[in-house]
Amino acid sequence: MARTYLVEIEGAEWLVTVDDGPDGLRVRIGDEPEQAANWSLAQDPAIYSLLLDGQSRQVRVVPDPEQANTWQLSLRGHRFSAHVQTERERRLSRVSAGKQAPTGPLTIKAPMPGLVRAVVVQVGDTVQQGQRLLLLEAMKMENEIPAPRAGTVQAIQVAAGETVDTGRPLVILA
Amino acid sequence: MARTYLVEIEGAEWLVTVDDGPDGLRVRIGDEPEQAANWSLAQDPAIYSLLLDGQSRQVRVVPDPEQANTWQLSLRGHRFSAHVQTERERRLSRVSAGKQAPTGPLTIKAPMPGLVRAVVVQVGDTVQQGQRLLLLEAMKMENEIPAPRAGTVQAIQVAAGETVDTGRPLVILA
Amino acid sequence: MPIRKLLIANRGEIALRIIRACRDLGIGSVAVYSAADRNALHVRYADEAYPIGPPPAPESYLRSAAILDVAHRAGADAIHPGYGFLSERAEFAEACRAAGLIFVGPPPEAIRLMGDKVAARRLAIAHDVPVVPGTEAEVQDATAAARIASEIGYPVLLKAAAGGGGKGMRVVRAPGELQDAIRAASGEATAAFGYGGVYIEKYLERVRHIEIQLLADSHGHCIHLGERECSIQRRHQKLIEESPSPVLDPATRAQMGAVAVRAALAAGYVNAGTIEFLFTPERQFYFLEMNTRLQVEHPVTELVTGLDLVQEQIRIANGEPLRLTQDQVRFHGHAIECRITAEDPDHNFMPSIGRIPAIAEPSGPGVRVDSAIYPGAEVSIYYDPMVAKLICWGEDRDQAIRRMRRALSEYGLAGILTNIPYQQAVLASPEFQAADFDTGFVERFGHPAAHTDPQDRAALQRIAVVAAAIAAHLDREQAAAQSAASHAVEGPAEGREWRQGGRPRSLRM
Amino acid sequence: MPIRKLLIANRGEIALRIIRACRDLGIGSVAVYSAADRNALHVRYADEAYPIGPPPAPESYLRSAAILDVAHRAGADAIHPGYGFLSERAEFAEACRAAGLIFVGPPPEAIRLMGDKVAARRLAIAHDVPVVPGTEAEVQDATAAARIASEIGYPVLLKAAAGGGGKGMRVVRAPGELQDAIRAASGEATAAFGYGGVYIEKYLERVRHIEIQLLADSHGHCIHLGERECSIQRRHQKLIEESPSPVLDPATRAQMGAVAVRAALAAGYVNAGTIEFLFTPERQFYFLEMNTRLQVEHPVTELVTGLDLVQEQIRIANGEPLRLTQDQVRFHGHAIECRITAEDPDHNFMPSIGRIPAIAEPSGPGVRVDSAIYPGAEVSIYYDPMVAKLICWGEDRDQAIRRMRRALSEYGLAGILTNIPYQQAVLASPEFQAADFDTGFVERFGHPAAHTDPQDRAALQRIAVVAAAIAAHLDREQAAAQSAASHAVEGPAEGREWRQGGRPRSLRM
Repeated sequence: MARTYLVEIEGAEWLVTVDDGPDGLRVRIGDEPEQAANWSLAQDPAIYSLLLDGQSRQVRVVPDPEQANTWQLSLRGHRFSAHVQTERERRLSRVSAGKQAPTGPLTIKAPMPGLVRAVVVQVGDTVQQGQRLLLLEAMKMENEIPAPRAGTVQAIQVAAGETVDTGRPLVILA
Repeated sequence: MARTYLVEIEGAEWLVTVDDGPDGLRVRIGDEPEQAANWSLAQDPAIYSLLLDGQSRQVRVVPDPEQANTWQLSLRGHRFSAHVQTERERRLSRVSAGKQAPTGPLTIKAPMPGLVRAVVVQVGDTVQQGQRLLLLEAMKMENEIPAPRAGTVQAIQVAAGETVDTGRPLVILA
Repeated sequence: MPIRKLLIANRGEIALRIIRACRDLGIGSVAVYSAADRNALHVRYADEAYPIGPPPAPESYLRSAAILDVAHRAGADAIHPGYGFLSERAEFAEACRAAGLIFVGPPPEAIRLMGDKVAARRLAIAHDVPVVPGTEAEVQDATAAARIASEIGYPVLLKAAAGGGGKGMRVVRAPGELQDAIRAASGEATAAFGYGGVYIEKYLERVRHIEIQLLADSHGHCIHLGERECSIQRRHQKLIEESPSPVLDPATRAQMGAVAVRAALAAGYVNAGTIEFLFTPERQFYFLEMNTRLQVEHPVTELVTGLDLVQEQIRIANGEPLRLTQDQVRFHGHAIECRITAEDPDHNFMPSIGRIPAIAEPSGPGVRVDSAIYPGAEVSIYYDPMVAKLICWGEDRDQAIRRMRRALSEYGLAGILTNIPYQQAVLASPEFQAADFDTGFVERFGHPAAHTDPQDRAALQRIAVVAAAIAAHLDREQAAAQSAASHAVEGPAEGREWRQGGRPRSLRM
Repeated sequence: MPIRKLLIANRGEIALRIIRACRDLGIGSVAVYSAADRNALHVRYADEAYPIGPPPAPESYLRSAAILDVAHRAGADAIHPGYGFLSERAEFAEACRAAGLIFVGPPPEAIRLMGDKVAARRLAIAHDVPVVPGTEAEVQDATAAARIASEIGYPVLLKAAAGGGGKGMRVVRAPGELQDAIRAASGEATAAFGYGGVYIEKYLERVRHIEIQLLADSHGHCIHLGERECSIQRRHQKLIEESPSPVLDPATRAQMGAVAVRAALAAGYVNAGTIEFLFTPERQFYFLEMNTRLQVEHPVTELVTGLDLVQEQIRIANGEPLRLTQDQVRFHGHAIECRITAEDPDHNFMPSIGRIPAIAEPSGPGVRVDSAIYPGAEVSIYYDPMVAKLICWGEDRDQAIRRMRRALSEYGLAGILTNIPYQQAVLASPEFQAADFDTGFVERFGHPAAHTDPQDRAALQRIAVVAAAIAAHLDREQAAAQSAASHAVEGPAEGREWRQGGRPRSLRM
């Protein structure tokens, strides 16, 4: 059956209709002409071959392990994250999202196991987006952990010299 | 626990004791000194790395799909088929084998799908081991299907021009 | 106008090879595929891909109308036929021309002339190119064939008037075999080339197969890129090729090259082509035939000359003059190719079909792999059993052989049987290493097991014994643990399902 | 007595590279492995393999006593250290000598001399080798360092007295940054080399990094194999290397080669080594340091010279004289190497660890892959993020670049992020294509996304939009079908288990 999806990708939103008819998939982007799509799981794991009106693309598609309705795609070495919902799902998710606090403190977690070499902010500091918070050593290199957004340092949960595992909370921004 | 196996390979029989102790596997061939074995599934599917007193060998091991207690091994491009049983299993299987007819007519089946180009024997013919029975075309080449043992042609179940699938009975030898 | 978008009318490694050349040149690539090849690498790596029919080649890769229709729809301006399939069909080259498409290959007239083995022989004779004694016409019936064969003297060779690559060829050693052989050769020729005509030549004994690679542009220039020695053949299918030939000296090379260039120019030949010669123990060479297409074994020439033959083909098709003069062609080192086929060398090279769940390709210094296999690929009955080509370069023949033996030892293809153990046995043999061979080598060589060092074999057997015992042991341990667990938790049902016929499913393919 | 069995005191691609050379030479190979590497290719491809400890390098690959013990037990007669780990530790070379083992590398005296950057500078100066202005001694304290830096003039460069490869290096542009930089550099040096001493040099702007590959035998002969241009570096870690350098003319090459040979002979150097130079816009060159080991980027030299450097190393270690004179060294075409690292170029090259469930390696004409990745391999935090090297050869730089871009586009590594998109952006840039770069290139280059053609990016985005919509659609269809089936047959339980959080399990990794 045909369904229309809202696809959000890199801040832009696209309306895509997918029709799973007897002659194969047909896809329409916005009000452009419909295109024939041939979609095939070419190779495990999750490597698909897409022929879109003959244009051949190989794309790896996996569901985001942390966000529902979100797909991670890689395509000729470029990576995309796409959020896909039908109109109806969007309305439902907005209703349920309305019940939750829209923003709040942000916990910055260790992106990899490593050794904390230095914490370069203090509780109460105001930081800009991208400003470095601490240095984490892994694979013999020091890696800067930056603030994903501007804010105030509410808590620091590790100290220099500590070894941390992936996902360990490092700093909480208010 | 330690168990001793009778391993039949290329007509020779070996006695191998495998001991799955706290320090890892130990293996003894016949009355040779025991050797330390390190066995690891290195890569799917079924590619194992064996370190036998340090000697490194990569070996693919899969169970024979048609014969119980039989393993197909490939090792540096060489292939082996090994029948492995404990003494007790061997005694049991001999008892049950005794109940069946030891020999009988042999059905030669198509080893691959293809087109029968010609049947070169007739019912009643006496054939030698290795003598060609028919020509099967696949991958654009004619392949000779030989007699696996000497015998008399009891029945021919295909005709030239027929297309056959893998496993289709072709000729029955008495 | 130069080619901007090229349709590749082929599949497998050669389609991928041509797509790579397109990408290197900044040209768009259009693949075509049969239903068996939907997930093939040539489909995934091309810029565009279109279906052309069901798996059997006559219903897909040989359907020139469907292929021309794709070229039209995709806006391709040229077609590369690869080798096999439509590559040596003059009508296809003509149809391309009629459709306003550039055919990356010789003109149809040259294909027709050299593809007609009888006409090619006449041309060779007319231009002082030495030829093997034989008929100049196709055999008309069994009686005539028997008379001709007797005149020439047995052994004789039956050859398809159309096509090459060993299909439709038969050696006949005695009059009694002649009739059957004509039937088989003609049948194979009909299946492979759509035309069953055969002719008869003297079968020369202990000859080597040495061929000269040519490049000819559309401005009347033609050069040769040296030779390839292709004597290691089974049923006229090449198994191992190398360049340079271990037996050619520079003077003979120059002489054979000059003869080949003369024949090509006489034929009005343009683009890459190969002239095959038989080379006798007396160091005489005879024109065998011309292959009017890219050869399977072209990479060995690429590795010793540094040229990219597919790129040169495209430049020639664009009307560009050759970039090199004969004097500028330089040779470096030695290259060998082993064709990797899905065939069981222990059982008379019976085709081995199936799914390839895992691959380990060799790599490292001096190793090139031209392959279109991927994990999960299916080797089917529909196409040629050659699944990959392994090409090794060394500063000399010895290093090239050593690298090839190393690379073959690294090559892992699960799920199918291959000729790799056979290739290993050949490379390990003193005859091959001394380059003491001819086209009868494979027939004489026999079973690879006979050539394996008994000590090596015994050592491998010991390892197999231990591995089998360990696998069986862990199987029993695992089964016991599983059985105990399933009894404890939910009864024997799960255990029974999990174990079938005494083996854990986890070990199954 | 020639080497018959060689222990490789390393892991990853270089261990595999050395094992391949052993096999090509008919020498036995002995691998060592940490617990993290039990299933690694170097363990599986070697003739023998022995465990040497837990994953962290100080507990395994840096434990020289454990490695010497394995050499003794296995009956190895030589040790190749590869690069990194123990390769430039004079004490290890000494310990090998003391144990009666051949160390495939320079004598410990030469390692010690050239490894002490300060002593190496003195040697260079004494032999009229031009050097960068700077200290000849390690910095003793912060005050002394500040004084020296002011004398030389900012910017200055801090360098580890031991080791190389960019570890323990820092550019300091202003006095206020000096103290932090010394702490960081010294800390990194201690971690990497076990010694924290640093020294100060003038930091030259807009310089290129050009290095000369040397081969010296134990009979007093030394030749060079031309240069490698390694200016594309990030934090002093090379990313792209090529040979020849696009800016060297034959006269400068000969001059730099002669200087490098002179320095090596003065140091009593034997075996393969590399002298790194800085090359200024004014075409002056300065001795930077000597790497007393095989370099990561040695394959580009192999592809343009046709020599196998590891085989040459082993021959030299056997005491054989060099097989070539300087005049016999020939260069063919152009080679480029891209180091493939498990790093996220979109997020400041943060290391990316994880399991690699599937790999598609590039192949075809002109492509060499030196890698030790296999399906199922884990990239861990314990070792260098470089997981593979992709090396492409072309008849000229343009063809080598085109082939590299094609090969990078074919390279698929699932499960981890890599620097491949970054490498693609660099290769696509007009600056790289015009060879208009210096060692500051990467710092100025910025985010790869900024260099992607917006039209290309938009086209890719459209494909991603369609692919995501199709994946979501089929997910819902499959879920609906599954739910219907499970309701019909056995109630909703199975459907719930199968679908978790709105996604079918079949799509999970």
